[in-house]
Amino acid sequence: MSPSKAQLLWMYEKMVEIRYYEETMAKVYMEGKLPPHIQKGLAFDIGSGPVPGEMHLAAGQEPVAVGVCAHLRDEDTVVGTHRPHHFAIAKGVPLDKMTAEIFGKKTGLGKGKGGHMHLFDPAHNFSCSGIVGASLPPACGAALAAKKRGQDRVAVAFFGEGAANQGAFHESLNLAALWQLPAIFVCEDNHWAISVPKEKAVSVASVADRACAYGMPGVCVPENDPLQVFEAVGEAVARARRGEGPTLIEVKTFRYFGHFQGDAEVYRPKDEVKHLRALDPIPKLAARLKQDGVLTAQEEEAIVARARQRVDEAFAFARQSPYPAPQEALEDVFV
Amino acid sequence: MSPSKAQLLWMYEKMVEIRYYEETMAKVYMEGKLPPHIQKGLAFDIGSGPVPGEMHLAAGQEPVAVGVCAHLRDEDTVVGTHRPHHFAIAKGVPLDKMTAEIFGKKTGLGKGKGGHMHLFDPAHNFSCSGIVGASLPPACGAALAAKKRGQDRVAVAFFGEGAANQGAFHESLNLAALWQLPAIFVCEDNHWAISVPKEKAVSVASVADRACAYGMPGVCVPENDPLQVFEAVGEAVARARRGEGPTLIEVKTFRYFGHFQGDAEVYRPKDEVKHLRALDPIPKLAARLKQDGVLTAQEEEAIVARARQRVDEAFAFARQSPYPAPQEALEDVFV
Amino acid sequence: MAGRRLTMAEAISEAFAQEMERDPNVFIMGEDVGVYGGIFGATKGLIEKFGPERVMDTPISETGFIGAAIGAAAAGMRPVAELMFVDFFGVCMDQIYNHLAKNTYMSGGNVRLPVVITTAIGGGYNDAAQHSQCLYGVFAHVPGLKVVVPSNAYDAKGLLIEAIRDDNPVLYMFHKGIMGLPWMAYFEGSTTEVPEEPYTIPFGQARVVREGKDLTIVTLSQMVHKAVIAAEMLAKEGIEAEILDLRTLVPLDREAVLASVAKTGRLLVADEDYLGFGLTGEIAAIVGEHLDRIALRAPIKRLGVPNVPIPYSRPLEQFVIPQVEHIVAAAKETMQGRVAAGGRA
Amino acid sequence: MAGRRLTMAEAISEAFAQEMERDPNVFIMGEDVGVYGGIFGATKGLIEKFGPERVMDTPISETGFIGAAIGAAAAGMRPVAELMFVDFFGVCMDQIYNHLAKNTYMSGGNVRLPVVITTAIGGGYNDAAQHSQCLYGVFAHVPGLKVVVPSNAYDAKGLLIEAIRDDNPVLYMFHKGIMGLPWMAYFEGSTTEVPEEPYTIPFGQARVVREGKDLTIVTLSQMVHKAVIAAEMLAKEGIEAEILDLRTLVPLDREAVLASVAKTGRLLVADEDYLGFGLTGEIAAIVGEHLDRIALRAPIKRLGVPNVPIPYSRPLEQFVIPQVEHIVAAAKETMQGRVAAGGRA
Ligand SMILES: Cc1ncc(C[n+]2csc(CCOP(=O)(O)OP(=O)(O)O)c2C)c(N)n1
Ligand SMILES: Cc1ncc(C[n+]2csc(CCOP(=O)(O)OP(=O)(O)O)c2C)c(N)n1
Ligand SMILES: [Mg+2]
Ligand SMILES: [Mg+2]
Repeated sequence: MSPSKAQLLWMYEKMVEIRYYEETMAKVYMEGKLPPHIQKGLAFDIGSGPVPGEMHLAAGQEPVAVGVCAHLRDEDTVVGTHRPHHFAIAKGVPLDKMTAEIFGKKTGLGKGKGGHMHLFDPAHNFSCSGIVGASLPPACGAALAAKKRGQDRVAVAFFGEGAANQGAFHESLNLAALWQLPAIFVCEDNHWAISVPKEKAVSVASVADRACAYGMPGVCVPENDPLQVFEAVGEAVARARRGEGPTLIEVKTFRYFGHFQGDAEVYRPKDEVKHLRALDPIPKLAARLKQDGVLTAQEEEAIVARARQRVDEAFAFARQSPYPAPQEALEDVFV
Repeated sequence: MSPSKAQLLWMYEKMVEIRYYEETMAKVYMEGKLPPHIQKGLAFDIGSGPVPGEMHLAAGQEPVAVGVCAHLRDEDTVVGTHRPHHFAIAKGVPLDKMTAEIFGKKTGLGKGKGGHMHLFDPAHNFSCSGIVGASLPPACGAALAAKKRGQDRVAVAFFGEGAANQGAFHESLNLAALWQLPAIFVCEDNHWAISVPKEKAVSVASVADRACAYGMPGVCVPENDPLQVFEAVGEAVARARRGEGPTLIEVKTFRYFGHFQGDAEVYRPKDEVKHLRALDPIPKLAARLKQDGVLTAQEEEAIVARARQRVDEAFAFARQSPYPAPQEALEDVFV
Repeated sequence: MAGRRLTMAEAISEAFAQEMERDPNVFIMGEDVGVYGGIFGATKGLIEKFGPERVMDTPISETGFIGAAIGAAAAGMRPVAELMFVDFFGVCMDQIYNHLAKNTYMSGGNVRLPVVITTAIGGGYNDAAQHSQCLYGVFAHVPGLKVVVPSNAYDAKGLLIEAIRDDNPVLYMFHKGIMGLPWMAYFEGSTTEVPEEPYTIPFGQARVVREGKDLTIVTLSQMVHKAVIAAEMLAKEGIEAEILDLRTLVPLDREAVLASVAKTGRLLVADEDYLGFGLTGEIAAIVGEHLDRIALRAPIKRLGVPNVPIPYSRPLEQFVIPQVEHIVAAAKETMQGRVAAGGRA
Repeated sequence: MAGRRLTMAEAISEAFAQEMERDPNVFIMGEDVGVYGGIFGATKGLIEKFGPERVMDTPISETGFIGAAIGAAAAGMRPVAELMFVDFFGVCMDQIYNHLAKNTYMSGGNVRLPVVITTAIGGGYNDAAQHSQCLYGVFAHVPGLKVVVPSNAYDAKGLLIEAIRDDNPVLYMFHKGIMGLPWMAYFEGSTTEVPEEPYTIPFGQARVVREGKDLTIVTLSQMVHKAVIAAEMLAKEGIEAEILDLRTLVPLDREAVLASVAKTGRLLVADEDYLGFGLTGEIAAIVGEHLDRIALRAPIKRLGVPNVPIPYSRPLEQFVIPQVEHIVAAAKETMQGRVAAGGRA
């Protein structure tokens, strides 16, 4: 399945938007976290600044998010991970409310209660979780609901190669295969689970090799390329919509930043990121689109400007929004 | 690998012993549980009689226990399931203490604190659990200890085909494969997980098919035959002792009784057990041993008599043993 | 049809049937909930009425299917998931407490998860340490779950219908020894008259099972029936116990506890969960926090499983699970207790 | 070398190193415990000293490796397993509470499981609902685990060595905000002098952090440091608070609590775990059970997270986690409290 011109441009634009979002976040995240503003003796304070707490950025992993979400509609479900921004953006979650949530503001998706790892947008059927492996079971549930209701909706669970070793992975794939659910399980193999490399965590070469244990198709996308992802996922989504059951897909991708911001990456070979920068999927896609006559230099400029403007506006919205009042912490436990 | 004559006779004798043990237990279990001794209106009272609580019997599944344990030494570890008697007997757990435990007596393996699903015999490295899937992780741990210490010990985890859908199964097989542990994972496929048949629970035909997800050998033993089990396990144990890592084995077996005693088996086709009785592995083995000249009718009689005597003595021991004093309940939380 | 008596199991399956008829979004998942009818009869007869699409037998994958309930609820359905024994919570607690219980809060109230988890609790029939626990203390401790623990058929039906209609996650815990199963001894007081038509019982309202002026026994679930028997024995000795059946732990009817203890001046909490760091402590603390308006006449007394796993052997199990005679003895002790002088600073 | 000061993280990794040198059976498993040195520095430097066989990075398979710790312990080893955040207990609780905690009991004391599970607890740095909990209430509620919660480097080392040498399962919980990490604000009181040689601190002995006659503040972990600051502020207003650091919840030093409250007549429990059905209730109940020998001068007061998930946003999180000013306010309220008249029946 080849992407239409509109899909190609959409993927490119979303990748640019995600990258700029993550790079902006990386900068904003450091605000207020360094000396002399923090406790004496510290090098960095995770709890300070406008965006406190852990921060997992997905720069480098854009191809996975856009290659999948290009096939999805609002009513399709996506469940993301602790590293959720790229999925959320590609799924159409409003940038302003999402960013406000990450700033802990009242105008955020969860009124500031969820934060960066807990973005919930029921209008776009998006959610995520800070627990590794936790994305898969609820995606099965969304797919089950669609099947019960005779809707041609699908559900996508994203997860890392590290998560493929959690019990939840196994139980979910078995359920989805047994019940022939319209679910697509997309593993982002970025080689690392914090400091633990894939070969110390996954006993087979590709997570897609595990599909055989469930009798479902397993597809390995060998490159961090949105077009390859688009193709593999297109088939899986079509199968799912036709009622032919789930698919497991692994995409070889990579992360440019540390596991979280502030990660000294002692475990990572010195020049790994340098090498990966040369493989950056965004300029690669731009070059290809230009070569194929899909994108002009002028259009490229406009896309980049538009994407950046959206991101800048979202951050401005988040900054300007008010914090919730302290006592609001007591609300929303129950509806 | 063919069993020696001694091994053949041992397997036969243990099967006879297990069968007679389970049949005896089935009878004893019913003592005091039927009207008029119980609460008016009840058909059966699970909490009454000398052996209260749930009772899961393994009659029919003897080939798995003996075919595996024929390869094991005292220092090898076995972790069993909620249906543990056949494993325990085959592993050499003392029958008297085991039976006393099941009667809740002070002389039992656990001073009456554990009961039928919780038999612990450190001298024979035997344990079990009432939680489905829970046998696999500790077996990995025993195998890890052996590997760390350079011992050529192996660890066996038994589990049902129903348990193969628990997260613990997945995590354990991955760990064992990654760390090349001397572990053997033996699935008893008796088709049923209480009332749920395998095809409604396992998304592939054989649990052994799941070995591919871990890069370990998977072997399906197609018949409920101790010799077939012996052969498959022999190779797995030898590999493990040589340091070549784990194996997943599924054995097609069957249970003659209900899931637990008192199970009305509404889910089970009427003549399933009748059909299975015709396939009884014990007379089959006897016939074969006789045909091969390994067993005479006289020896057979002696074996049966010996096995029955051991079982009868164990039950007598259990009956005669004293109950623990109530306040002993407060002891042994910590050593 | 006045006078129709149902066991608690029958009341529960009737509540399910009525709600499933009323709302096509309600469906049930769990191990052996189909043809078997639920190991404790909670789903008996449902698959025959509603078919296997709405009464789904699952593999033994509690994380998988409880997590699936979350996803299906977020998509607008109203799933019921049976965790066969509460003792198995350890294989699926993450989906329950980090997701089901928190997603509503973390979304600022934007996500609704109308999921009911039903589960069997309790011992007394020698099922040992992994099949006899109550554990509601754990679920009441972590925020975001309503926790319902009925003691009889009437309450069981009304509370279950309330649970299914609630837009929040509800953990519904039935004690095996009051279900009225044909294969387990039970307290007959749990089999009651049950109206045929659907009805609801609001959460957070304790029931005064018996009025009394001398001491308050706060309890729930099967222990209510032991307390009733104990109270009758105490009455013969001139001690009038007031019995409160909490019915739900979240929300908790603190006012009912305070009002009763304010009246009697004496508190005995009788519980089948582990004694430490749980329900009995919470009830005692609520009273301790209100000593400005409650004049205690005796030290508070707590009964529960004394912080040991549930032993298998009958004499041991009967010793650690509070019995009628333990309640009687504790109540008498409380009647003889005195609080220390001084203290009015 | 008197005067050597260590952070709590340094004290912990030193304790590990000394015990690993002493006993070849001790080894460590967990996520990122190797080259990374543990996300909170608890295993820093160990892989360099002891190699990857004794400091094992695991896949993200908590059920798998914690279960493996059980099996390795039963085979005679002394494993340490790190659960990165206690919040993740839900994916592996079955192995912890149904097996690790119960096998000794169920075997009548025949199985020894010298396993230490280390885990990070606590919030205050905006890591939201799935990474900020304390949850020791859950682990203290279920029997069979010793539960250790140090508040400073000195205690951390002594209690960890005690834990590793204990033949029983121990859950060792360190608060992230007192580890003295270079990347997280912390209470400096947690960095203390620590002897170089190995030493042990027995379990079940609370520490009197500060003596006082007016009220008793029972607390633990990071909250000890907030209580100390609060006590200094209270002292300026003439209120002398006695502070008890529980140090271990199982075993619990009930006598220390009772002795202190008997002296002061007033109890404030200050905790970072959820308020309901947990530690604060248990401490209050212990006092409530002993009103025959304790003359309370004011109602008991409890501080904890008010039964809501931990919110992300800073003003919200600071509101739900008890802070110094909450302790001060609660202490003052307690000083003004009065118990109801009557009650001496
Ligand atoms: C159950 C659980 N265990 C451990 C963690 C801590 N943790 C957070 S992210 C992470 C690594 C995840 O690796 P992977 O799944 O490959 O995703 P990636 O971070 O590479 O995107 C770990 C161990 C967690 N959040 N949940
Ligand atoms: C985690 C967990 N879930 C459910 C149960 C209840 N249960 C006990 S045995 C059983 C069926 C097990 O089936 P299988 O693994 O095939 O073993 P079999 O009984 O056939 O020997 C179930 C569901 C349990 N004990 N533990
Ligand atoms: Mg990864
Ligand atoms: Mg089976």
